[in-house]
Amino acid sequence: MDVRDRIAARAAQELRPGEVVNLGIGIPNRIPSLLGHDAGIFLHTENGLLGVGPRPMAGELDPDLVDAAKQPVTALPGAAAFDSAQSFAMIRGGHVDVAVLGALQVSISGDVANWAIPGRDVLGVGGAMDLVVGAKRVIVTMTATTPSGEPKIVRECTYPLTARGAADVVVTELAVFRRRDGALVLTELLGDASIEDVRAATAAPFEVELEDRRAD
Amino acid sequence: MDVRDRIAARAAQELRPGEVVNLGIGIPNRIPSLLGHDAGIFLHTENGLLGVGPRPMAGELDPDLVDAAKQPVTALPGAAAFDSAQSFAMIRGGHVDVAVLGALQVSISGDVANWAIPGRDVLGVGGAMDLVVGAKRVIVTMTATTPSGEPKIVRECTYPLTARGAADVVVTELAVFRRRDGALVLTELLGDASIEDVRAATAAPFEVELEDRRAD
Amino acid sequence: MTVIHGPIAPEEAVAAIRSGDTVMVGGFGLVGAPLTLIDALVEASDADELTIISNNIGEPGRGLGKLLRQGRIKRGIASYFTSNPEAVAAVNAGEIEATLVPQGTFAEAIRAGGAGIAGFYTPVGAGTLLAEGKEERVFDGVPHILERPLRADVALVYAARADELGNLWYRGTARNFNPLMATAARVTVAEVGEIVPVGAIEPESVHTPHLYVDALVRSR
Amino acid sequence: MTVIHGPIAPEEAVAAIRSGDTVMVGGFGLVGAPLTLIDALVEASDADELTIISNNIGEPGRGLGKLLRQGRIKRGIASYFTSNPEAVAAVNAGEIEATLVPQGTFAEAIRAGGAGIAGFYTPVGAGTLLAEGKEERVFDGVPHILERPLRADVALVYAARADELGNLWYRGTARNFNPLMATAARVTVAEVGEIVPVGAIEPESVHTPHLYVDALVRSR
Repeated sequence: MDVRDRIAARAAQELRPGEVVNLGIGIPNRIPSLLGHDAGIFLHTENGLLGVGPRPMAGELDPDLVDAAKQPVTALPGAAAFDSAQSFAMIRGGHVDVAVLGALQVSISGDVANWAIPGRDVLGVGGAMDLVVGAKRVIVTMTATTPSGEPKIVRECTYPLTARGAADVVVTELAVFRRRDGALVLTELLGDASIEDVRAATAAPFEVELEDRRAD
Repeated sequence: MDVRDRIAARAAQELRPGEVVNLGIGIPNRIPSLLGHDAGIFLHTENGLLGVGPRPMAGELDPDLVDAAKQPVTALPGAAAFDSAQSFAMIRGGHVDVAVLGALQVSISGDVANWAIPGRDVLGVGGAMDLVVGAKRVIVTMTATTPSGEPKIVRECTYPLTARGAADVVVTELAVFRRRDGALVLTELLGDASIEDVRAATAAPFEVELEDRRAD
Repeated sequence: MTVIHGPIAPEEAVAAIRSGDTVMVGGFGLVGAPLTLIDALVEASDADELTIISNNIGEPGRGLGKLLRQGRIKRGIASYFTSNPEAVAAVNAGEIEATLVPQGTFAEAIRAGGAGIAGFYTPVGAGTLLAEGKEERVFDGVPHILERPLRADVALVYAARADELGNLWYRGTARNFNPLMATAARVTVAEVGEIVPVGAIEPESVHTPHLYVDALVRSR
Repeated sequence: MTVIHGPIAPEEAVAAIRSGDTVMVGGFGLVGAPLTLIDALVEASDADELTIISNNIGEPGRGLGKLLRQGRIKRGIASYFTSNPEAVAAVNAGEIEATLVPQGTFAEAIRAGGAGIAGFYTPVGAGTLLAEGKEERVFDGVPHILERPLRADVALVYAARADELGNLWYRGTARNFNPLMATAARVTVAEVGEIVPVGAIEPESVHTPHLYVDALVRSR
């Protein structure tokens, strides 16, 4: 299994039936195909649809139905369409249960940087800030390090912030962290990663409170 | 013709085809039956309907269709229903062309007092303030004096204000006033009223700029 | 969150309301008011010291007027208490506290409560009795006042139609404050005239998406 | 105000736009964008020095991307310039000014512009680059920033369906910013897929009531 699929699969286990979930571009977008049909999750896309269904079959493409990545989607029975103010009212008002998103950096206190690289690419923010601030639970999915080996979990973000203290859960290919009392804590090792592996891939000290993995 | 009907009839002449009009309780509510069917006016009621039609016939009463006075109405073809936040967004945002309303007092600078009597009855404001502030044009319809003979156009309102400088036109049974450069000016005498009659029924000095009455 | 498995009894639904709670109740007068839920609150609940956010406090002995007669309302937030003379009398006798809000501000504040907006500036009410104690600020030469959002523990709303997921559709002027209140409470209970299968309300016709609705109750 | 007598030509509609104007353009990317009106603005109008308020500045050579290539955009207010690399290049070259706004704030500010709200406090963006120059204020322990409304001279929107009065109905995710922009401009022109008789859209299904719409144009 591809490393990004493994991260997506572990993040998917955080979702509970009945929850309204917004999925970001990248790793989070791999979650739908990993979820069972009976997962009971309702997908929200900030461009105005609750009840996002699978990609359309060839020949069934509807140009009026896209997701936030502007890719074609379908609407499930029971879907609701709404304007952007209503959509972000849902997000900002705390009615979206979970946002799963990618990040460039996450600080050990849960600050998230996921929209811009300093000095360039500060011209697109989209709904990133709204989602990170508004969703009841924010799950960050990312590889532990950049392609060049720099840890993405850091003491303080050096990339432009999306929001402070916003990450509730961080899932990498090595580990799951949860924010407790304002700091990310290592709660689970993934695959055959050791605590030392995680420390080596993390640019900040952290507490360890390993939990039994629930059976599922 | 009843004095209130005469006031309503004169106020109705201020309305132009295509305008969206909100009518208050009392004299303004007499306007619909005085308007021709081809007047081309669109009636808005702040409880959530644009395109208010006549009162329903007996046996056609729809409990889900009422006006702001909670009286049964009909919806004309092309009517739109909306929630209260949208309805007041229309009002506050300046999308309702005209509000015609009653008042207890209007000051010579156009301040309107139409929702409360000092010391009692300060428990119901409804949409009065929103309408007086938000409508593009505010037409006040009222008898020139109270039943006990007190003028209703005054130097300064002694009743609790609805909004400052809001009345654009005031129609009584004696006269039409228009607000120009921040002050009400007498522009038209009604019935057989003289300027002296109007002065006697008005508790503030005012300018006189009589206009030819348009033919209609 | 959406976990609705068929309608529940109104008595069960109002058990979510505890003494001291703030409760939003939809309706413009009795039009679009959740009368079955109000009756259940009157008859099957002991919760008192309630703060009621509703455009009116019912009419004498009708709708919220029943709850008023029981002496269970501590405070009302409304735009028009006057439609129930018993509410006016209760305020004047000091039996309930009254907060009067212009109707558009009332609607906007509930919307803000549901939309995560911490405050907004409106010109409505500036310079009047109803601006007392509120911050004033001039924008573009026009005085505005700062209004804060309204939120509740429980919202009781009425819709003509729901699907089995809890998507709501309102009819005519029975919509009024209901869709706003549905967004602004910890728990939203929707009383509905009918429940249709999932998919029977087209996506574009959903007025209140199901994520706002925690339970459905059928009108009696 | 509603005085619509049938659809007008797109070239006539865009004549409302003058040099130096602020123009809102609906759509999320090209979905729900009024492409016929944009083409008319590109081909049949000389207006330049425009401020464009739109979630994106089109795509390279498509939608607003055509207007960008003509050098007629002075400033863009958007949440995502990045979808058009030519817009990014134009900003970086100093050819256009860019104001980046979080998408929810962008939507809410347009709604505020149409709703007569002079400002609102949102937690979104507080403490970030995008809060620079904005007033910060803490409510209930959470930093918020004050956002001001967005308004325009002309709004160009797209709806799948209109009736002859100008009531609009949007389909699926082509709704997005269109209903908001329709409320926030001095003049609103709606490009529509079809025009149906008055009464063919039921009152509960009207998304944009006709009082917001000044002219209708058919999609080509």
